[in-house]
Amino acid sequence: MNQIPEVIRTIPLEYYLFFSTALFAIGVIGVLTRRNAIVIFMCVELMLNAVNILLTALSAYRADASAQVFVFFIMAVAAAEVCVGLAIIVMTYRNIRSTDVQLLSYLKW
Amino acid sequence: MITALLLFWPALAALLVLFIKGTGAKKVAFVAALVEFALSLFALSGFDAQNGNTQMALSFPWIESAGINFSIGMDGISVLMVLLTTFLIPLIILSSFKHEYKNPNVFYALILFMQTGLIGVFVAMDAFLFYFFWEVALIPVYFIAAIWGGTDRIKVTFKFFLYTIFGSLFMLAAFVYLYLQTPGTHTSDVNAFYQLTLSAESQSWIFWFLFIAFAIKMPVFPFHTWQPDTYTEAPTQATMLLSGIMLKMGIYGVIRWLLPVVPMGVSQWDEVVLVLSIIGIVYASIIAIRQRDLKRLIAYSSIAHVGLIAAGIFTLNEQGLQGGVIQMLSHGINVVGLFFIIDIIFSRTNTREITSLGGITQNAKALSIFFMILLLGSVALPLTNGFVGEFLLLSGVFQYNAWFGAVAGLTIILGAVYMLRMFQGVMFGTKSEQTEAFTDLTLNEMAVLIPLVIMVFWIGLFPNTFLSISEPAVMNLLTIINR
Amino acid sequence: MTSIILLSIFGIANLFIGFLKSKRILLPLALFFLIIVFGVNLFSWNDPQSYFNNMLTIDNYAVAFTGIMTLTTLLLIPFSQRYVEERDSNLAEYYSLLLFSLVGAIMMVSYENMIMLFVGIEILSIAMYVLAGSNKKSLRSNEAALKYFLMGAFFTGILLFGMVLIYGATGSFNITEIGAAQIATDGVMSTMFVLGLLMLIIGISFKISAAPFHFWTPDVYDGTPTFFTAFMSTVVKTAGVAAFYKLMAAAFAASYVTWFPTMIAITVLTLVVGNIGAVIQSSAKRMLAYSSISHAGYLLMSLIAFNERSDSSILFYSLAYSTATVAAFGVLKMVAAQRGGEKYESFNGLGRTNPLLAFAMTVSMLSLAGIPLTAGFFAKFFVFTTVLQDNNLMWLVIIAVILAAVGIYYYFRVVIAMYMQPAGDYEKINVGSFASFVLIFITVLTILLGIAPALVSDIL
Amino acid sequence: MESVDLIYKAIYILAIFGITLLIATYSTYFERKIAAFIQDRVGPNRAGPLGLLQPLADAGKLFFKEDFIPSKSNKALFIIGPGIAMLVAAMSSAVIPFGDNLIIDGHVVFLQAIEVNIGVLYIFGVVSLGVYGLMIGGWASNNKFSLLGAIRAASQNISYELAMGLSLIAVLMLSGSLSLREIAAQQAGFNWNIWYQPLGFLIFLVCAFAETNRTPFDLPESEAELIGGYHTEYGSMKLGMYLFAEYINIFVASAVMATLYFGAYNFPFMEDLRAAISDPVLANNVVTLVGVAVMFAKIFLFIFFFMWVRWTLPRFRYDQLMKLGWQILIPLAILNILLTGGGILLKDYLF
Amino acid sequence: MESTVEQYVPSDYLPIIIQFAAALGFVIFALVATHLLGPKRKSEVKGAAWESGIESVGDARTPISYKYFMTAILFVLFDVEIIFMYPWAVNFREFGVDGFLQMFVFMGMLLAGFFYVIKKGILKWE
Repeated sequence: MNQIPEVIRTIPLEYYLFFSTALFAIGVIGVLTRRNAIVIFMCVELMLNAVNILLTALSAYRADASAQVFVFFIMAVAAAEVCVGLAIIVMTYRNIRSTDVQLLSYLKW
Repeated sequence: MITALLLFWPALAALLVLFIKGTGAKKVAFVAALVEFALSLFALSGFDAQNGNTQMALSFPWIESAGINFSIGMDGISVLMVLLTTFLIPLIILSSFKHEYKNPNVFYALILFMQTGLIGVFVAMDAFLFYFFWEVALIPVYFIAAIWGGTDRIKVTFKFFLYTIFGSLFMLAAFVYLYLQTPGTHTSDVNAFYQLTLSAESQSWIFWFLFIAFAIKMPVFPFHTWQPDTYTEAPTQATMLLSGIMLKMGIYGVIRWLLPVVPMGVSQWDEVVLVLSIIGIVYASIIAIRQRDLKRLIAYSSIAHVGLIAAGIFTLNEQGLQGGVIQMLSHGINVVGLFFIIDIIFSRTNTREITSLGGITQNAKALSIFFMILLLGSVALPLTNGFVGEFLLLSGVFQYNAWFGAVAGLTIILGAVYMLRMFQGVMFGTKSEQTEAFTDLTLNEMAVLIPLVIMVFWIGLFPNTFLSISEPAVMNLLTIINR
Repeated sequence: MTSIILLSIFGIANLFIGFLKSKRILLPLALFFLIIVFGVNLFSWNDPQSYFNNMLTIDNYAVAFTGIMTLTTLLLIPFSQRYVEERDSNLAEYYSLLLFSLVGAIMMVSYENMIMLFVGIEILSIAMYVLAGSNKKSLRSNEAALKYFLMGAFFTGILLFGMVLIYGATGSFNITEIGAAQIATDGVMSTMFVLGLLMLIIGISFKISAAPFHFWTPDVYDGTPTFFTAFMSTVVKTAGVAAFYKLMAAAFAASYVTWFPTMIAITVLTLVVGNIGAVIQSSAKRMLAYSSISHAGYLLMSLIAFNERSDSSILFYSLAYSTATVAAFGVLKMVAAQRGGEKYESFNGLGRTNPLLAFAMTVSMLSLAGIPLTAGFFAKFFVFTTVLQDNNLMWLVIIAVILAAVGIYYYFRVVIAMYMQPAGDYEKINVGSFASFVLIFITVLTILLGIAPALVSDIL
Repeated sequence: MESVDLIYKAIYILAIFGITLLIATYSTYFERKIAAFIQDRVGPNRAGPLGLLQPLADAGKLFFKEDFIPSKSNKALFIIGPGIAMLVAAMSSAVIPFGDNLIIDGHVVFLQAIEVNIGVLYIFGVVSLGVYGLMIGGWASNNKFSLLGAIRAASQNISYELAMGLSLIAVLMLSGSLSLREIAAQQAGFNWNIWYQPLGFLIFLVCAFAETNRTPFDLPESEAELIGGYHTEYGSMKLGMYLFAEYINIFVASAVMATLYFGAYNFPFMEDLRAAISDPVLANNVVTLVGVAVMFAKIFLFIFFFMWVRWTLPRFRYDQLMKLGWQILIPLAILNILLTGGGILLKDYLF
Repeated sequence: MESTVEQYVPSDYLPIIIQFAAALGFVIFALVATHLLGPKRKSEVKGAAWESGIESVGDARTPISYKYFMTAILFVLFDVEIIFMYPWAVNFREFGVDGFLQMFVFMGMLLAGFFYVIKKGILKWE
């Protein structure tokens, strides 16, 4: 089990950093520009996974398990979030028959 | 200890009154106010008039970590103000007996509760305590005015409330700043404030912060716009509270918390204040002449009188200050009396328009006499209370600057003009439709007016009874100011 | 720690008790649970302990805020009486979710490691997402839940990325170690660190609805069933600010200069947006939403003052704000339920029909407006004193003072409606016995703290 | 990795891939033969001797059928669906060790496409992707039966995946590793996991049936209710790929069961055989090859079992199916974990 | 099993790409081949959805029973929790009794949730 960090370390940390930042940015842009609730939600998940990737890389580079533990926490929390989020989206869908967030304007922004 | 009793008795009584249903509330409130008056007399009997320092003091930690103490006490000025309060409140309650207000228990509880606030303002010897009571006094009167007031009450009283709160928030900011300037673990004690030596610059802006708060309350000329409307729309009792006592809070605040705390700031800006005050005097007098509504007229006259008091105390000499103190008492008595008489007229004729009144003298001799006396007191006829105060104030202003004095002197002339015009319009002439069946004073109304008239003459004839009480304290203050 | 465990167990137990036929027991039981937790929590006073390899620290700071949040929930729960009466089938779940989110809130005030902060925030938020949408049939509630959820998840992502960048720069999630790492580098900070710090600030600012990350607040608060809005605007906010302060104090004290400009901009903006926004609202509920933004601004003021008084002033402010807000929302809920609407007009003549409700509402409005004799005054007072410890911030206080005066305007609209407008054909509102008791309690507490603030302000 | 090794690996992978396809193809033949046997019929017997060429004929037929796409469907997804199903099925065999190492020309070649230390997770991950194939296909068809079939398939798959995952945990507790090769190696000789994990195996077996949508869990494609389930609208090779994927999944599931519970390539008296041959390289290679044979024997056995069950047991009702998955298997699996944990601890404590 | 432990480098994962390529190649080949080989005749009736010969009404993209969503949501939760047990199971012997008890608590919570869900009737399909 100790070899995987070495594999990770064969690639410079900056690469991971740029990669996950790019992924994160894609997620952010997606959230800000898309209208479909599910797509927005998937973009959020993308952001979380960008974080996970970076954490894993950092964990390998620092030889510190706490970052990996954090990944676990993030996954668990993300799962819970998925559940609640999907439930909310389904509930909304049943009422307005759409997942377009722009249709929801009963409350003004 | 007696100070604390004075302070808390009305609040306790208010709680008691709150639970009394029906008309019993007013009686209990009246008795409670009388007890309070007795207490204040008792306090006065124990007061050492020769001593200019704080007496009957009580102090215990309030917010220990911040060095804020619950410290109360009275010097010569405070004790007079407390006396004025305790004297007027029973009369104000008594004056309301003929009215049937909705929820009387709440109404009287609020009045008594406000008394605690008022007395608290006058006895507080800690800046934050002062601020605390300052606001405590405001809330009940706001509710009294806004719930039991006239048709336009909501907007008007709200304006009044916002105005005063807005001003006092500045005062709070200034206090906080001063508090943080005190050495060591900070304290907000009044004497600690007196000992502060601040730079001229900071004194200058603190002056304005404090002055705005007090000026709105008084009110001094450009900050007065809330006042006539509020006085007009509020129920008479609230108007009496506002004009008779609450207005004095502002003046008292200047004397206690502005002049000695930032003397350099005062010396920098006192001309401006004097000019404002004098403009206010003239302006309010002229407006008053044009008023047709009795309440509004008295309201504007009140602005004029207060302008003179403000001018007097900012001259920073003994005459000015002493005159200010004595005029506070006089004005309180006169204005309460006048408002009460207007209330009497209004309750019988249902109008306050001078033009629709007239010829009341024919039906109500006693009323005319009382009205005349109070009115003359108000226009500062010699031998009445108004004369003593205005004379001292004017001489103070003259000492400061003769030109200012000359203009300020107009107040007496203009005051005589509008007051007498009013008297003439209301009391003489032909009877109008409304005054046709005017009845004279009832016993109850007499009971209110007689003490007031007695006081008019007492102050007018023996002003030294009161001046001697405040003199050491005023001298004391002057030494602090000129430190 | 015991309180976290107990709350979790109680929450789960509550779910199962919900299967009982009679729902009557749920409300007293929830109260009972919270009272136990409140009591147990106090035992940790002056007994700092570290748990889970230093992931959580229960110190006086944590205990005090736990106490406030538990108390707030305790006071809030009786307002759910209506749900009891309507035999809402999800009553047990509501209580359990509240208990669970309280667990999250406690974690947020006692964390020692950013992992725990994240977990706490999420436990709190996820429960709130559900509760925001708890009125399944109402489109407003749906929309509130969806918005809250999407925005919440989005900002959670940002928060997380911030944490990771901080970790990348300092090599630790432990807030004390992060603080030490900056001192070790003499305050020289990498771009990564600064970026991470910024993202952290943005993430938490969202949670406490500080401008410019407040835009979700009015909508979500408005759409969420009032009972839960009250929880959101009290416990969630308190936990958020407490966590924020703890984070800044323990981890980023050394980089004060770096974050101060950002924070002060956020604070001023929050104050302005909250107060001005509240003025133009026609619905009392939306007004309360904006007011909660403005109060976040005051809380942030004492945070950015960043001196030894900040924690007690945040504590006192949270308590004063929470209790008053609970009462305000509680009354609003009852009024809206009976009179159908959350406009100011719904309050018309309440002083006549329901003196108790009106009085409690008045006191809480006064408290929120910061008028003396109520706890709110001293709350603002302590905030201002704290801020003015540093002379350079006088201008901030002046802005805050002016805006506080603006605040009086909109709070008094409610008071005016209650006392000075005729009741029309509105009838007396039925107030449950628990709710009346709570309203009296809050009123007394607010006034008591308005007279003797030292009871709370001096404990930290 | 050296290029020679890589070439060996590539050859091996292609070989396994070919074998997989072959087995999948011939599974259809055996399926029919076994059905015929059980039902006392002859079964396919026209194409080639004993009908042995029947699967090839079938495959050819599928290729030459019209490549039909319904007009209302979502075209791209309609094509992608079976593609994913097939792709995923073909990927899943990568971590299964079909044998120990062969020594060829001094190079040690493990008979396993790739050794990763998370082999179990890999299988899990890849297999659960398969549900996308069904779901996308069913949804893209825009046919109510397809959709219902797809949803049933999806919820059935995910439901049984839970129990499957839980039952695996007990094995992992025993092995202390996620690497399939290590798990296989630990069961050297006759030390198979089945002896320690009878309950776990049973759960896994049931779940394997459900995961592959086999009778008695073939509700997603039950002809009587849903015509053909998610592949109602499919024809030609796209249908073929769904069927192929299913048979490959059966093959992989059998291989996994053999690896996890039945000692993979291990067989009794393995060491005796090794000791009997003097040349260590030869001995190693012989043992490995026998092992591979044994492995495939086990796999065939399981495949036979799959077919046997199909013609023996009736189909579940959907509610029964879900109830079995959630309310019986999951608690049972947790119980199994606790028993295993307790057992291990007790053993460590006693000895 | 020391012999299997070797230095891992990224190229160790190449075989998986080979396998992927092989599988993908087959899929694409099959799809293209069947596309090219088969006849093509279009007609409206043939293009319609086949629903047991009955005229198909409306779109198939209709909402379906919420129970499927519930199952999916529950799966997400439980699956993640189960995945959490994997590292624990692998290191079971190291953790010993303490770890066992901790997992016991964890499973207790999980089961509590599980039974709650069952009692709520989410998994009732009758």
